Amino acid sequence: MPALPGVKGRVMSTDANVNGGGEQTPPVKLTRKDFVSDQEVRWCPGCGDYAILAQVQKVMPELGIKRENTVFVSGIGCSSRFPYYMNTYGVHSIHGRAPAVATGIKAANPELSVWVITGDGDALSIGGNHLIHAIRRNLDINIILFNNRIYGLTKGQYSPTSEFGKKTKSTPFGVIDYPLNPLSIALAAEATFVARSFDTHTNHLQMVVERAMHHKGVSFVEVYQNCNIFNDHAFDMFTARDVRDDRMIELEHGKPLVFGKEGDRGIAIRDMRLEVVDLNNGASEADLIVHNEKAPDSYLAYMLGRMEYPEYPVPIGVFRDVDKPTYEDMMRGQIDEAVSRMGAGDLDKLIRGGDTWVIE
Amino acid sequence: MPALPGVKGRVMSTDANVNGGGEQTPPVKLTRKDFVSDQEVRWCPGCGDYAILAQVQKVMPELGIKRENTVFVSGIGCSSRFPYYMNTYGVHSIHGRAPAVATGIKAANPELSVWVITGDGDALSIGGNHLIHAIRRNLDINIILFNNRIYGLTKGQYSPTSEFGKKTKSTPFGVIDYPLNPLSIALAAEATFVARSFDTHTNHLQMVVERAMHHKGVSFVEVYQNCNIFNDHAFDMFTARDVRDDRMIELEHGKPLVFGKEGDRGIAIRDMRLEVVDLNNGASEADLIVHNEKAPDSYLAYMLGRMEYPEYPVPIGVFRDVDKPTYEDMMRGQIDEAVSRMGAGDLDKLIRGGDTWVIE
Amino acid sequence: MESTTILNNVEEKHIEELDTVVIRFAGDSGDGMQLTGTQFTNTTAVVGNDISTLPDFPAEIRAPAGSLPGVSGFQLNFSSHDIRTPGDEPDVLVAMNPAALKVNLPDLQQGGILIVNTDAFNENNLKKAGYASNPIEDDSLGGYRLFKLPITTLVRAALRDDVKLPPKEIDRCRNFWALGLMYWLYDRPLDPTMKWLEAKFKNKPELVKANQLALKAGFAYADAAEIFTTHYRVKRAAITPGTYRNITGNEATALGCVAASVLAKRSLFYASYPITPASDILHELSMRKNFGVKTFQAEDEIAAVCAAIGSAFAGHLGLTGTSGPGLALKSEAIGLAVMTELPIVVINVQRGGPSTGLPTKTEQADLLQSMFGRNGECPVAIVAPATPGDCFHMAVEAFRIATKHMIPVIYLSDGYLANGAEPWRIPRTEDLPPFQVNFQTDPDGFYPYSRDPQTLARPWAVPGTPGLEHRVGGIEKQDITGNVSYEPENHMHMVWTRQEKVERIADDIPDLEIFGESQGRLLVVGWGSTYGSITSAVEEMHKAGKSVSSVHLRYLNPFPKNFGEILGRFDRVLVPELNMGQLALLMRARFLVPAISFPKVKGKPFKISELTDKILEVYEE
Amino acid sequence: MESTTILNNVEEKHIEELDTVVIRFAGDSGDGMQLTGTQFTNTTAVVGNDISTLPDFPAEIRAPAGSLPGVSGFQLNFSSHDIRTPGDEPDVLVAMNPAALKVNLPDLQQGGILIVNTDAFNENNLKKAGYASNPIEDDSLGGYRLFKLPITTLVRAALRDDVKLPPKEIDRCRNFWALGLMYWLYDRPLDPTMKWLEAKFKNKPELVKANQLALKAGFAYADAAEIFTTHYRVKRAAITPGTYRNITGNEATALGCVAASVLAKRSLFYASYPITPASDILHELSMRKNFGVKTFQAEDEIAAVCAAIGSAFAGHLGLTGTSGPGLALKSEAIGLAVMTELPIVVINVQRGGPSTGLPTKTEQADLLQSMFGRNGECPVAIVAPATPGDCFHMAVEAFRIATKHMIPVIYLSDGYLANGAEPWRIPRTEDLPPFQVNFQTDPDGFYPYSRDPQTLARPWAVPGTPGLEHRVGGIEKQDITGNVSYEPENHMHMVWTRQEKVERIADDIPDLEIFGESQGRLLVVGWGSTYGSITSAVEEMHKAGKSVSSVHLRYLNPFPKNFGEILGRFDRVLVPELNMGQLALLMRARFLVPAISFPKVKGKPFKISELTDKILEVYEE
Ligand SMILES: Cc1ncc(C[n+]2csc(CCOP(=O)(O)OP(=O)(O)O)c2C)c(N)n1
Ligand SMILES: Cc1ncc(C[n+]2csc(CCOP(=O)(O)OP(=O)(O)O)c2C)c(N)n1
Ligand code: SF4
Ligand code: SF4
Ligand SMILES: [Mg+2]
Ligand SMILES: [Mg+2]
Repeated sequence: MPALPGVKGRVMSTDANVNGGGEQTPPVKLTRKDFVSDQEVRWCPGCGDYAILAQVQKVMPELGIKRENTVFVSGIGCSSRFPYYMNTYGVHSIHGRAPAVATGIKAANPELSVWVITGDGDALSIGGNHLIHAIRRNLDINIILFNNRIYGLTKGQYSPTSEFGKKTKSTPFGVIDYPLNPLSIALAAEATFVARSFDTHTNHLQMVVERAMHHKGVSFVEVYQNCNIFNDHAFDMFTARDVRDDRMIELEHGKPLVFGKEGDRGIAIRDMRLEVVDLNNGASEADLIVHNEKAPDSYLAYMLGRMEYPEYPVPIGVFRDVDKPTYEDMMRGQIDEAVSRMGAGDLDKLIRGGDTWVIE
Repeated sequence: MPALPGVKGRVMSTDANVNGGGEQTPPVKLTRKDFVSDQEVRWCPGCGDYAILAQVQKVMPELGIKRENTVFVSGIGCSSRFPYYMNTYGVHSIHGRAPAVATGIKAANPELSVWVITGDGDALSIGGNHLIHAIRRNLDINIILFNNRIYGLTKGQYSPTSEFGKKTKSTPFGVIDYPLNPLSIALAAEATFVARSFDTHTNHLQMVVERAMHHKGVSFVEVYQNCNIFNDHAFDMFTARDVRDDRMIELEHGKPLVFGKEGDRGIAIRDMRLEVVDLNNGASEADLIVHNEKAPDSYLAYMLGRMEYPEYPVPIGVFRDVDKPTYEDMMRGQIDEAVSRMGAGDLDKLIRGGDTWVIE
Repeated sequence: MESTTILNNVEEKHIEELDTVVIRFAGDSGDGMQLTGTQFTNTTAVVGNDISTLPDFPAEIRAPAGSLPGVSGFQLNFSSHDIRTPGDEPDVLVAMNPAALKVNLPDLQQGGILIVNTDAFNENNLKKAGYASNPIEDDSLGGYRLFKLPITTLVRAALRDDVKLPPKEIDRCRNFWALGLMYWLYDRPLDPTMKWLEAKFKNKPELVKANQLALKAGFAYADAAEIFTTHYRVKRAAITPGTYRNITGNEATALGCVAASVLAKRSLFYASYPITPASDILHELSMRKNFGVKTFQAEDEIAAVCAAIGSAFAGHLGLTGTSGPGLALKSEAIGLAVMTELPIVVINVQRGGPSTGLPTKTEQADLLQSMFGRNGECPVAIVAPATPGDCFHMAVEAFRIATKHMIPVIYLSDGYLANGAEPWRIPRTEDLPPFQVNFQTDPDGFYPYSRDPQTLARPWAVPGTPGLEHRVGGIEKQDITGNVSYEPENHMHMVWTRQEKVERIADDIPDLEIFGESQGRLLVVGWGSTYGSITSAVEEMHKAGKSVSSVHLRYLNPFPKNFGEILGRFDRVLVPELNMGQLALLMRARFLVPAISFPKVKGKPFKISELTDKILEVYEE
Repeated sequence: MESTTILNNVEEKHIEELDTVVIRFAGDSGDGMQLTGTQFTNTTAVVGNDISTLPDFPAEIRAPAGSLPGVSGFQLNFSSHDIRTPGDEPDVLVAMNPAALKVNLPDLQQGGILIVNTDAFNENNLKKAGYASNPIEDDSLGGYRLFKLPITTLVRAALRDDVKLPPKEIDRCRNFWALGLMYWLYDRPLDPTMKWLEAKFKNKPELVKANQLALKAGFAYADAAEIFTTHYRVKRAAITPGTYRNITGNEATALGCVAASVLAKRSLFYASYPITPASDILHELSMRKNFGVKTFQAEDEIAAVCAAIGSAFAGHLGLTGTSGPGLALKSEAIGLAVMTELPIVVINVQRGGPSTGLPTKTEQADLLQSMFGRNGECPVAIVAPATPGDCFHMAVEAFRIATKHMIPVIYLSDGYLANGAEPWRIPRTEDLPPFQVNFQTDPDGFYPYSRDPQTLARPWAVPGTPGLEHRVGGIEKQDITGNVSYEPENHMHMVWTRQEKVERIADDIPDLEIFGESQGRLLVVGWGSTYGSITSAVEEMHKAGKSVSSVHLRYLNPFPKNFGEILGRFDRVLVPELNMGQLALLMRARFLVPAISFPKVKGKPFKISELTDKILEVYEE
């Protein structure tokens, strides 16, 4: 009988190329250019998406993944045009469904490096449910959410991350929905890797993308992205160069939470509330929370993720990075186990299963 | 021109009856029987749903809400049969969509007392997105999630709350999805009221349902419910009478977190982790966390909500109860504001809006 | 062999020859009627009769014991010639309690045999069944051959001494007692069931003993008791030689998909969200991991179809399955599969609609949804199995077409096929038509939307292949290059191309075969699960010497090439469907034939008699 | 008045009479072409011509300045007799940059007037537009009457001294310069635009001045310069007296829904998820809060329709709106509305499909999805406006039918109607047909599924009403009581009842009116947005003395009562649609007429010439 798919050698012939071109053999060193597709980029001049695209294209070769083993999956939105500009495999799917499409791709072929590019509407409005379920399953995929706090492609309606009271095309009297915090949602969905950066902070953005890539398991990255057409300056009040140091804080594993131009302020916890303390009067480094990406519980990440300007500095960096077995590995594991327990499937045996009788 | 709908007296004539039968006039005292419909209850003998139905029917009259001003909305599932058994208005909608249907009802007529009855699959699998959005909008509706950690109606597939590794009809080799924690999800979705109880703890269940009803804004209540056909004894290991005191903890606002038959154990926080401490050796009440439903941040509720047996006692009670303006009130507010600013809408003016010209 | 000895000592009693018998076992959900039915079926198969069976479960929610909604039934039809349906009206009804009687009596033939367990006809049960007076005491059952047996009492008596089991357990042997009785009545051997019991309860010897005793007791009772003067024999049927098994449509569908995976040498990826009556396919496939089958229980139907699309993009056989409401939810994403021209198969096990409808009942009302239920001009291929066994074959076909033509295929089963069972002649793997699935690997002159001249299929180029990096998506594509294009002429061309891809499948599927004369007065046209009843009805017409023929469509989009031409050869065309005339509408629009629709939308299959009556009416007009 | 004086001093130049002119303004997204077009439209309306306009936006994503996808156009057709379309091919093209020329030139009539801003034809822009050599230098434009004007330079010159604005701002006045030029060319007064500018920039006097100067400068330039020897006059058309405004389909749809709310005295609840080209309806309605309109931007389309259903259950006019992909997502929930028999209206502004398709282009390919895109037998009523102004009327109709017949209504607009504008004679509220919406209030003998003998509608009993407590849902209902029922006969009865409810709407809608002779050789059948082009084409046939008539369907389910009978009166039936023949399929199936489909699926409306050609072809055959 024919060779059994997905059994002999575990992964099916589709993967042959992957293994053939395998991670074993030292990867040919590629450059940024190798990841630039032939498609003309179609974002508004000045859009934050350009910066993010540039960083991703820059990081890719450094990560040494092959173009042919990389798939970018997106939904619908300005940000979701992203895959067209990457010279890799790509699926520009339908609105909100990218995590589900990516799940099918990764589960089918775990050797692939799978990336989900999505927007605040795509991921948190129509796609919210797929997002949390992809996260809880902990597939080894990297989800990058371009958060511009607006619906760009449809020309300016509010999104689930738009500020309360904001006037938009669909809310001339102001938004009356309370915004969602993407990090809170990801953590509540049991995310194993959660990070945040923003479009113009190139080095930091590169670092975060690399960390996400290296994390085995689902990686959720929120990137603040400026939509200069429909929601310009959305993040300036804390990302602007001159105020950044005082209004943002970069999380670093094992380091106390210090920020400010003079590095003279920090974050402490006092009877179950986070507090900004002044190291110049009263507080000392010892009082500060020491960041711990690896904390078994998601409490700390959850707390930090909820800090908002002006009450707190806005945190960026890696909030959480812990290890758990991935969905696709366990799926493969069950297949291996089944094969070793019952033997590779025999179709004749199978369809003869149950009571049979013979008519001569 | 005709009276303007939804403007004069703010709520439209549909509501006349509501006002007519209005909250002003002292409500006639009803009894449990008044809320029992003529439909034969169709759950398996021994199903936990019976107990929950009984408590809700018991509490209703005590809350003094009128049957005609009450609407029960559900999705699909065993639990979702609930509305048929309540002698009130009801919608047995489609799978996962109850929060959206309830949103339309409540926004249309804020005078109504609107209840959503849903299951762990209905609310967290197909309906997860509607759930989090209904919660973040903070409509004044009461959501009761019957969590039996299984798909009952479809006869025994695993649900988003099923335990990792569990063998079910659709997972003969064991579940490889990490379960969702309903409380974490609700809190991350900015819930203003979050509580938990279980089917056989009648008084506690009544208390929680009443609290939910009295809370102005969205109320999310998780109820552990035993499915004796497809997932029997799912909660016994901590809800069973003999072990309950040692394996569960009842949260009470303003009280330190103490539990155990002898009340000799408690919950403290030590470098960012919750810890079970023994009051007999070492720890004192002073070390314990004092529960605070009203905490402005959801940290504490989030932490407590993640305590699981056997590492921790399983918490029940009200985790969070804070006030925020409701969606329907703000919606009405904007309408009032618009009317007072622009005057009640005049159709002729409106359709003549913009540049016009006259042809003689 | 044991059975023969048993058979011998009953020779005194009168034996009557029958050629077809329809039996229905009915009782409470707890009474094990499905098991009883299956055992009778298997034994009957071994004896060499042709069989067709239909279980009738209670609605999804478990109802209280003894209540009407709690009634569970199992009907089987066995014969000495070949049959295609579970039969219209039972000749024999075994009713284990009042509710079972109430629900099933209306179907029993006048003068039919009615066996009741009198012990269950107490006050309480009668009330639950809504009987004012006890039907077996008043003479409301005059029209039937009623046998009143105190089965519970008899079972207890038979087991009392030799079995150490709690009373409850002992009572649960009732169904085997009844089975034994029926074995005597229809002259079946006991030992297949005896053996089955031994295997089944290997580690519970006490249960084996109890049930075997009950079985024998029932048999012996019938043999000894005066009440049964006659018993019946049904000769073995002339059945094509081979190895047979009983198979339900859902089992056959699942096996067919596994077979497709083996034949195509591609892993099967099944993404589904549970829904009645499709869930069993998920249960079945989730046990096939040693075939490399990957099953994914998605968070909803949309995620399921999207994951299937993703898996197809990655080179797997992408499969998703659901029922009507789920198909509605999948419609937008199926459009993505049409646009990206990826091969997925969408199983729709139709149930009563609209909306939640009648989840446990059968219906054929999703044909037009399958044809048109997507935005834009969005054609897909559609196939529909005709019998439980045919589900295996058509599942393989669905994947053969999807992968060869690079197109989504909708596979329309229904509740009747899904749960109905029939003996199925098991094919040998080497007899199955293998089919080639080739991935593009050569980067030379590769374009994602270049086309095969025959089929217009685009190449299947999967991630992991160097040099074939490309992007697909839901926005209109420029032909060949696959780049986004808003160009008017290209759009028209692509709309035409997607349509033409479907049309060309007609070159790749068998012509319709006519059952009966190739021309004449009346042609009956059917599709899907109505095959059995339509063919049986037409066969009766043949016996009656009427010029009636039938064709049965298993390929609905595109239609087989010779369909239009066949329609032209008959004076009248009748189209019985378990919907309001959906195929009829397509036929009238396509061929402008005055096809007469015969709709039935009651959650039940056609009775042969309903069809023969209608056929005659149209025939005589 | 100022304009007349201006008009006087140009009398020297030669004036030519025209009866119809088609102009297209084209430039970069940033060039304000939409504004220019609207101003020309309004002024032309005031002059008393009949007008029809069509904006042509770039695709959803903002493209880089000067690029081809960034081109924005606005076409208007004005005439001394009445017209119904924006015109096939422009007589005049104003191209503000190379990309605009590249994209629009193919449509310009041979010998047409072509006005270009030479300043924009630089190296860089030519490259972006993909021009190897400069088309206005080489003689590739020989076939047109090319006018090369250095508009930017001229504007700067004109404004230099009097205006204190940054250069960038000054250049942005280009479009008003071009507008002034066109006003001279077609003999229009300046002052409506002068006044408009004053109002528009009330608080920016410098902008008023700048643009007014530019406008006058353009006018004066044309007047003075030698290049224009002739200018044109288009007589006022004979238009029904009344007050007019320009209105787009989306505006009219929104206003119609508000009107329905006022007429029915019920609050309007609009639940929607943004999607092109339907989003403007949400934007429009969200500003109507002083009418008590509640707008809800849902998390997705499914939530939107479910919220609309909830609001209808609570007694509001439940409305949801979307485009094709969204309708696909709503299909399961629309089934719930059918089952619960609640009155909701579902607006579908159709766009190019399948899948994401061509989001900004027009198409009519969701008719069959609207008819059949749900599980089970699930009929709904369907209406479709014929013109932008008709959107107002049909929106009111949709709610009248939904509430009177207690049934969901799908309202099919499309991208062409949505963004296209026409002068609309404004109705007076008291002239609008009021319609009664009655809630049940009397508990006596109340049953949730009792039925009105005429319409079979069930009572609308809303929460808040004592004594009418009841439960509805998606499981099959027992008629009258509304209790859950799995009973076979009841299911058939309810399937029939839901179908019959739709059929009976036919008694409640106007008969079809025939344009042309009531019988003859060829009948052209259309629906929705093709009204203008079809009617114009048929009118040309009348002029040519051909026996061609047309009917236009605005009610698609059910069909108007006299439809079938009318079809019988013509030798041939032609059905032009912006799809592959969806209405044609329904007609063929229903009436067995050999209707000939004339499909166009290019994201664009029919040209009159395409239709006349096809009509003649079919006519002569
Ligand atoms: C089913 C469906 N509904 C709605 C739309 C319209 N739509 C396209 S993108 C989008 C939201 C875009 O916002 P976001 O996800 O934040 O992406 P951005 O454009 O801001 O990058 C919407 C509503 C669609 N394409 N498909
Ligand atoms: C669209 C759709 N998909 C699937 C189903 C099948 N279905 C009905 S209920 C259910 C899940 C029930 O589980 P849960 O929500 O936990 O409720 P329970 O029965 O356990 O109370 C499913 C999958 C359906 N009715 N509709
Ligand atoms: S609309 Fe906003 S998000 Fe979209 S491309 Fe333009 S700037 Fe970027
Ligand atoms: S299946 Fe489980 S949840 Fe459903 S009614 Fe029975 S016991 Fe209750
Ligand atoms: Mg966005
Ligand atoms: Mg459950």
